[in-house]
Amino acid sequence: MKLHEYQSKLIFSRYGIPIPKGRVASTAGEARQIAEELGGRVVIKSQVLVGGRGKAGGIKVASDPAEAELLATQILSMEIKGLPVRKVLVDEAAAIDQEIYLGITNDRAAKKPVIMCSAAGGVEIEEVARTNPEKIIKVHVNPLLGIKDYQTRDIAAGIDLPREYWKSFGDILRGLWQAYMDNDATLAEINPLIISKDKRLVALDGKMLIDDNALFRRPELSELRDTDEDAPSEVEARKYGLTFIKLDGNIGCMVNGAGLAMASMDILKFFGGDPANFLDIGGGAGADKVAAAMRIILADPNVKAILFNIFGGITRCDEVARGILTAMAEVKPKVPMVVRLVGTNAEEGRAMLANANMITAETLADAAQKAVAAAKGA
Amino acid sequence: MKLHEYQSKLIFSRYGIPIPKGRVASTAGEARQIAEELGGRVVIKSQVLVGGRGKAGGIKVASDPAEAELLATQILSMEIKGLPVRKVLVDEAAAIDQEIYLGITNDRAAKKPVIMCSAAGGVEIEEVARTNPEKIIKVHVNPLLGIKDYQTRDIAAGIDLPREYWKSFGDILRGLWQAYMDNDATLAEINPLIISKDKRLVALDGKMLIDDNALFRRPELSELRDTDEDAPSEVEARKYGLTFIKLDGNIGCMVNGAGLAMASMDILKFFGGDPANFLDIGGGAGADKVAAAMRIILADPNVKAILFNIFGGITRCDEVARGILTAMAEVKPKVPMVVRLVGTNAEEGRAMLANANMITAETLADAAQKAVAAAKGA
Amino acid sequence: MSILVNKETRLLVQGITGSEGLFHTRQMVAYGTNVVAGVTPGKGGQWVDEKIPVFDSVKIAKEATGANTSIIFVPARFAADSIFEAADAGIPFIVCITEGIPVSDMMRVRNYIDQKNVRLLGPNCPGLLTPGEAKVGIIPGNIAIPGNVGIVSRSGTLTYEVLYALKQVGMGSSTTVGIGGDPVNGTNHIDVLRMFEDDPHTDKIVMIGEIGGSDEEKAAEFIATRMTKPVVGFIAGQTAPAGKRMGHAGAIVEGGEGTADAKIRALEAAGVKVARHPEEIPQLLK
Amino acid sequence: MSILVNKETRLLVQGITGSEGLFHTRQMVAYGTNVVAGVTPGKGGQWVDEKIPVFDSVKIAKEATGANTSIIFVPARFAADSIFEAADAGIPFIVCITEGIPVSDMMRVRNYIDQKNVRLLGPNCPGLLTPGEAKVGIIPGNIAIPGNVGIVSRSGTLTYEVLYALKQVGMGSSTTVGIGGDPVNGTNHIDVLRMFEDDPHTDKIVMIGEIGGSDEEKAAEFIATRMTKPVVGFIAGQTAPAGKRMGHAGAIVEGGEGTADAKIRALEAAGVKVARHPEEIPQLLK
Repeated sequence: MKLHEYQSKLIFSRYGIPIPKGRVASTAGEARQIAEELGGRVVIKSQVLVGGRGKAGGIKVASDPAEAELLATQILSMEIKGLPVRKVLVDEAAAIDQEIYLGITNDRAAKKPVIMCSAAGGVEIEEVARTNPEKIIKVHVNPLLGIKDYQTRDIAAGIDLPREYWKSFGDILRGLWQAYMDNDATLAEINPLIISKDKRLVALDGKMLIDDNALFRRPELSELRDTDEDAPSEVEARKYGLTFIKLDGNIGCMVNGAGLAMASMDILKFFGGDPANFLDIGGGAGADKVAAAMRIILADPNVKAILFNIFGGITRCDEVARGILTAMAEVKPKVPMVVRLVGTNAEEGRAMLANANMITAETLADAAQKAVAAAKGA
Repeated sequence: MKLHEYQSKLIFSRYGIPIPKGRVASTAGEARQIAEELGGRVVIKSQVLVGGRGKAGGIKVASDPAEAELLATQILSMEIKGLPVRKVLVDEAAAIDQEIYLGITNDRAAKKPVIMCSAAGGVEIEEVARTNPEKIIKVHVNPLLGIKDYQTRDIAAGIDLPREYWKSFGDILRGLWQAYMDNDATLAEINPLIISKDKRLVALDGKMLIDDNALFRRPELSELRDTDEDAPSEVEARKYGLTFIKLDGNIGCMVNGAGLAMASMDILKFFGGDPANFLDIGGGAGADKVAAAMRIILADPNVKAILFNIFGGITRCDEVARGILTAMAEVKPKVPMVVRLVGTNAEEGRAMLANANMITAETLADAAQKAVAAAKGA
Repeated sequence: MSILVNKETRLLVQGITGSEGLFHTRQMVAYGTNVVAGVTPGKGGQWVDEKIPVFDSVKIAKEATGANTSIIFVPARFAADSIFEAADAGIPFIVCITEGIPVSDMMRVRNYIDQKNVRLLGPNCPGLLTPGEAKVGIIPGNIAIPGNVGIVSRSGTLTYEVLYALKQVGMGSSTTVGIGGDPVNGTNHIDVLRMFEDDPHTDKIVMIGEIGGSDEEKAAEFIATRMTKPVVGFIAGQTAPAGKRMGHAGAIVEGGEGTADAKIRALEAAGVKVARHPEEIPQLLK
Repeated sequence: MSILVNKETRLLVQGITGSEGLFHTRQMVAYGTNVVAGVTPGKGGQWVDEKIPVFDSVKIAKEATGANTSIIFVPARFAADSIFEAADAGIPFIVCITEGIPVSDMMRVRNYIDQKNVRLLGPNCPGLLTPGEAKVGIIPGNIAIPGNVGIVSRSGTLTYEVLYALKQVGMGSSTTVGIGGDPVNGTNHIDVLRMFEDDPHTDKIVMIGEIGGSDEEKAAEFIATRMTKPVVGFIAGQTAPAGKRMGHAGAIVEGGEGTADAKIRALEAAGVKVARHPEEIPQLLK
């Protein structure tokens, strides 16, 4: 789960990390009022869950409240990478001496969180990672020990941070670590962490990703989820515990298991087709879940055919067939459907679908080829 | 540092451990008032930092407020093992079905905290430890991991706790663990943890010891220290960073280093003497500290002679000599003093004391024998 | 004939009285797996199907039954505790089926058990199957026959697909191992490849990977430098969208690794024949 | 000629610019110890006495100077961090002089470094001395001469007393090791006894213990079963008051162990000659 910049920075500030004065606004009027309260120059920052806001014109500096209102009006009417801007953060503008990158994420190979830091922060950090990886310090933290003070010093020394900032940098890094651990984050990032002209370290931007699997023990974080920015079909899918990702093709896919779902999409492509979605109904899905999945697929007007590939294990093919029949009765789909059932209770499932006017297949290659043909013929 | 029962239980309750309703009182009137508020039968418990309060008559049950006042009057006028009772805890009386022992301490051999638990709790637990140690479950906790839920269940199963209490027991044990860790305790103990007649687990008594070395990061705990109950000389010694324990003999000892201090006491005994105290001035003690140590020794009227045994290392013998001279000028001691200085700047120290009318010695055995003779001669 | 599990396996089921645990215990018993004990805290003393004793803790169960392998079916929020319990009780091989365990839990688990002589398979995996000997997990037993092909896979149902395709042409498996798709898990491709290389009853190997991480790239290097047996590979996710990268940090940590193309290139460079779809695998094994 | 430290020791001093660190660094240098580096965070680039470079971190210091031993003089609240730093930087032998470290810090330290190939001596110890070769710690150099007696002790100044008594009769020490008196420390009696047993230049051993814990009892068992060289013992604290027991729990954990009498009995049963006071030790060694 992604958090907005303003949400991330609010969490950071609770861990003692200095952030600019500012607040979030939903209207240009609010933005003006916040600018008045702050006085002086402010930055108006679109709050959308994608990168590249600056380049897209979603971050602007205003010199007075009137300009703040004007810019907020503009930004609140933008779409960035397809996402409408519904909120802006109005922060006091900072005078920047240096931009540092500071982030924590999980290194799956090392099985440990890793702290990354570079004196060359700001928007160019990905370029630095590509071209000058040695300019990025990486320090792993043993999750059983937590961060050690000496590690904060090693990092400060590693980026040649002037010594007057070491203490403050250590406090910020310890705070970021604690925010990362306490919130089951998979990413906690400050970019840039600035040295201001008045000699302070300030987190100018913030980003957090939260482990969805840990939300059961972080109910206060679940409430921060911004569903506005997900496709409605993905929100609907999540409600039923389905993993659904919308794509641009025209063959809807319903598969059990993420690996098999990807392999099914791959084979469609291999035979010249184009998948309309990734959809994993998971293990042991019942008829309800299957029906919901089918409704979600059919809600996409691009879909010209559907491929069902179910390899019964925990999942029972007869349950899947029951779900398909339920959904068909309700939605009355007009697109051709190719179904392949193998494994647990496949016979029963096939028998149930015998009269449903579906195209059946024995092998995955056969099913894929039939689905591609059906989509083209339709 | 020892905490009182009422202080320990207050900490426990902050970690979700159920304790009886009740409050601490300094006067019999307050005790009566608390009894009135609680209604019903109450227990009046003397708050002194020694064991065996019950056997000494320091714990009594009152059936009404009037009796509570009477008993509080009695208990507040008691001395238990030499310690005056200055406070009583007035708790609602519990109806007890079973008494369980539950404690956490450090196992120095295992280098880990150890949880101990027995179905045979209450005052007899030490007897159980001696005679039926197998009735006490011991489970070590890895300090890098913390307590695991399965360990709480293993312990509950190990003492044959009825299953209806497992969840509540797990919560209590996790709370006790957290209280232990968060407060740098070296002991956190509930004895008894009762199963009440109305089927609840309640911590009827509580005890905590705090690691003195960790008080720098637990300032709120330092404030709980009850100096009323230490010998005034020990309080005075702590102020100067000296380790002092009063004993019953008549030869005062001032030594640098705990091991050497004990060895010096041992050798006095070996030659027929009797040490009046243990006193370690530590490493690198300056003249001030030495002077304070000497005043503390001389404040004991039993002292008939003093043995100074200083092996200079970090400690400089000339600094010690300066401290002795300062204190002598001030206190004008009338008892004979035997001094042995060896190691760093011993020559300078001896020269400074040459005119101080002290008995000097070369070896430890010589010094001890002279001190014993001096104490007997006096 | 196999790696990790066989006729000598004495299996303990953690979470045996839950609905998933019970269902799959029965499947495993029906397959012939020697399930010696179950654990459900608070239900010690009960019996499953009048055959399998249930205990309150792994420690007691192990002492009573000599279990040497454990399989975990408990819900995600309790799963890490169950792994710790099995590891601390001295179970040398632990299979965790549970999916949805927080990654921070798994990092603590890995950093702890790496100090011990314990192998963990999973979590979020289908377990493993030595056809004709033991089924420890949820791989349907009837889709596989004994044979000389070792299979290691990050995926569940995709693995079934491969087993099924092999069976159609009469090919069987020595052992099939599902390592699971979680970012932090107990056993990776290389661990299993090494065991297959050393197993006299495995002659050929199928390795099934997915996009994400760098496990397959490392496996490719291992195959190139250490393995003598032929390996056929398949990577799922060629058409998957680039996905939600973990901010700048993800890009920095994972670098260019993790795409299907990169994995396929690495495997092919290591001499692995890479199938274009799962049903091509049997002919590549010939 | 010695154990643990000798002419090959390349010593790094953590906390070199503090008053204690600086004082003892000079003493060690004066004795002839090869002090190659110091560490004080934030003071990297400075020099001590124009001879010893100061670095910001142990890692950098080790890379720059090849230090193979570290000694820690930092204040108690920072000491655990310094031990972690040295261990993580790969220093194989760490001596911690600092006293007053919270026991919970030391438990974390021990449970961590036990997984690594690191030996810790101390904390709250005087360090060690190989007369004529290296002084790593605060034992006064002038009270000891080279010889064939290995000394291991939980005490500081009491050890000096013994060294001094030996010197009076012309006896010298191969190495003298102060293990420190804290309840949780890095190296115990047995560890050092084993090294002396294996050291060709140590012929006799003096072991100095104290009341508390069960280290000496375990050492007695080790001496009885594994050692061929003669051991003379001394236990301080025969007249110490029973002391403030740690509630019921302390009694349960430590049982009957820990008294001076119990330790002396155990040692005598193991064939150790136990001195009645420190100055008896030289004649028992003859």
